[in-house]
Amino acid sequence: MANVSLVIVSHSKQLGEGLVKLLRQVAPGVDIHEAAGLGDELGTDATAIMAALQQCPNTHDILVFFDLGSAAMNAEMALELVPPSVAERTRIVDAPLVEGAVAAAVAARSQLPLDDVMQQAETARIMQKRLG
Amino acid sequence: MANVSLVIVSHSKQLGEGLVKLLRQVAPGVDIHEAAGLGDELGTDATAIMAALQQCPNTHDILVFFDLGSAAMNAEMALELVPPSVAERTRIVDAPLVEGAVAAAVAARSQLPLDDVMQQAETARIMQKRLG
Amino acid sequence: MLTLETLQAFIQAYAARLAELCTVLDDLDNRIGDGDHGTNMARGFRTAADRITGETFADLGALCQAVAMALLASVGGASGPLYATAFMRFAQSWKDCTNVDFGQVATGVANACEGLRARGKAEVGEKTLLDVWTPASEALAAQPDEYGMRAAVARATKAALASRDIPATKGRAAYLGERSVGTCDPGSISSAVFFEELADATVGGVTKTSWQTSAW
Amino acid sequence: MLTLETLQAFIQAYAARLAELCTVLDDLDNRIGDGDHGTNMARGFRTAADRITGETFADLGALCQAVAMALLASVGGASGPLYATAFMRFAQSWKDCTNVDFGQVATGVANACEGLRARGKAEVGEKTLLDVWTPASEALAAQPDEYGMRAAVARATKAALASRDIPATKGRAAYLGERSVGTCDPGSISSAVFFEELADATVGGVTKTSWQTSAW
Ligand SMILES: Nc1ncnc2c1ncn2[C@@H]1O[C@H](COP(=O)(O)OP(=O)(O)O)[C@@H](O)[C@H]1O
Ligand SMILES: Nc1ncnc2c1ncn2[C@@H]1O[C@H](COP(=O)(O)OP(=O)(O)O)[C@@H](O)[C@H]1O
Ligand SMILES: [Mg+2]
Ligand SMILES: [Mg+2]
Ligand SMILES: [Mg+2]
Ligand SMILES: [Mg+2]
Repeated sequence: MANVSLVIVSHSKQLGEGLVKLLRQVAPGVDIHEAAGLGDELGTDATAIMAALQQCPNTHDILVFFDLGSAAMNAEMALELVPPSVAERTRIVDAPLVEGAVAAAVAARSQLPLDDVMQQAETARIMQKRLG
Repeated sequence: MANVSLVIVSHSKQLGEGLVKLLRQVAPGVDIHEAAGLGDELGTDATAIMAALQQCPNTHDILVFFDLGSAAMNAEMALELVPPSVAERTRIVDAPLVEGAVAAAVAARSQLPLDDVMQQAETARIMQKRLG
Repeated sequence: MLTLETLQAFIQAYAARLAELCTVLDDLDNRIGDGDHGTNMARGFRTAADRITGETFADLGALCQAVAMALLASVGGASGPLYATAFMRFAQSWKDCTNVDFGQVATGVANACEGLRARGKAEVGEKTLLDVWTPASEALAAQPDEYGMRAAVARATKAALASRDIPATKGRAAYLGERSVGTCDPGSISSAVFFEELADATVGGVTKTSWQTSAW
Repeated sequence: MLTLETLQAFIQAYAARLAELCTVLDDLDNRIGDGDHGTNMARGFRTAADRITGETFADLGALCQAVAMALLASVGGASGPLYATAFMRFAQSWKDCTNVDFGQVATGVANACEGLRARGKAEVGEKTLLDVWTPASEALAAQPDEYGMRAAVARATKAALASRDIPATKGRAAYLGERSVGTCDPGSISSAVFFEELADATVGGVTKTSWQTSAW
């Protein structure tokens, strides 16, 4: 049984929290964390990302989603600073934040293997959201 | 001078408000509205989308960004219900919500023509956010 | 025959029925979507029912339009623009009429069905409410009378239960694809209930399915 | 020579300088980014300066590591992981040393520069702070002494001002591409100030550019 945790990294606390609620609705039971905002300011905090990574159960693979390039830089920084036992279970996913995380959350809820969860997230890039 | 307004449609009020703050930071002066959440619940509200569209200056083209397919359905509904003079200036953009809106906001701030603003948003689909 | 009175009674009855079925619809949606279809529909039709209570409407068109607008601002999910579109099509079809015969009911349902297809960009067989509206509409068109109305309920019920075996290709359940097989489509169930209550309000004596047991 | 004391003094001076330059850095970033580079840097180095005030550090490595960790949790933007990476490379380079000569300073700066390149996946010429760190590092490597330090400031200043003419291909300004030409890169300016203050703390008597007028 594949267990995947999601970590949402955003410059905005509100955006991160709102997204996590949306994800919990489609994927109740999936372990989801957020590291968003820098206090009340817009920004990301590598130490908050480290903390989020370390909150994930140590049997889980971890997928990190992010909003903008500088958030990814901070996520990479965090990956270098957490213990290797955490880092080796973690991947930063270059997918659209909302669309990728929703697709991944649904897949994680279905207990799909890690590669499939990642692939679902990456497919969100090319998926037409608007039908027709 | 091309004037473009952005309307953000999301199931989550928090997500919508957070994103608008992020957009205002990269694109001060650009006219940005949000129609997000259904009261305190997760959902979208076609009448709120109509109101957002009608708040945009009547000289502006309007680009609507949305999170999930059902939000697009509600946006289409709203487009059918606003006066034609508003609807004909409006396009629903099938781009990643956060990434597309950021790219569009930057382009709108630079006063690029509507087609270029839309194209920037659509290019966000394939843009690598994480470098290297 | 559908009158202003029977249509109002239908809305009230459907709202009450959705309140009863809220949990099972949420539970079905929880398995293949986001778990809110019952909550969305119950809230939406409660709002619509309250909006029309005590109001007088000039014709069926005005009544249906009021229901549509109430749904738009209160359902929240995909079912909001979908059911609102159905009521807008009713409104167009029954404009200026204070009552319509079953032929006109059949036309209204056919127009609503067409509206749903356009709104959802869906075809029959994608595990959406269109799978229920389409056969119900066909039954009514084939026999635009009391018997056709009952046949519509039977076809709708059968289709709603058959949605269990279809993989979703539209709506949120499409994320699951083949994994959605085994769960009935919540929007198909709420649509079957729609036809049960519409038939009950217009022709009466409809035997209603116990969805809590059969759809689960 | 760089000692624990001069490095501490450098951090304090740089933090004070960033507070003065906060508005011009924000304004530059406002034109080609999101308008927060001055705020980010001033907040980050204020936090770092406060963190090390009154603390004693065993060696330059520990001091630089403390600065890096403070920046990570307080800068917020791309410049956070970038400057933090530079300080982590300093920490590795100057591990167990309570003071280092200009040869070791040159090595530390070269390692930091390499770290910035890896962190930002940037090359020289993309209108990022790498455009400043690279020539400064080269000047210091070519002449690892007081004169090299002054040459590094001169090269850094020139590169920071030259960033005006380059279209951005990395960072937020890359959204603007050619439209970023005409505005100096804020991270390049804060980096040039970094070398001004580093030189002033180590060799003294550095003439500082009036960035408010020349970078605008
Ligand atoms: N594109 C579509 N076309 C037709 N019906 C759809 C479409 N998308 C969803 N539906 C219907 O809507 C129902 C879900 O409604 P609901 O749960 O209220 O909305 P949401 O999926 O936004 O949470 C589905 O069960 C399905 O019958
Ligand atoms: N990929 C990168 N590589 C190197 N430097 C970068 C990169 N992205 C941004 N920068 C530098 O960071 C500066 C912006 O910092 P700041 O405004 O604090 O962060 P943000 O862009 O996240 O708001 C830019 O001026 C540029 O010099
Ligand atoms: Mg739902
Ligand atoms: Mg929903
Ligand atoms: Mg910035
Ligand atoms: Mg920023």
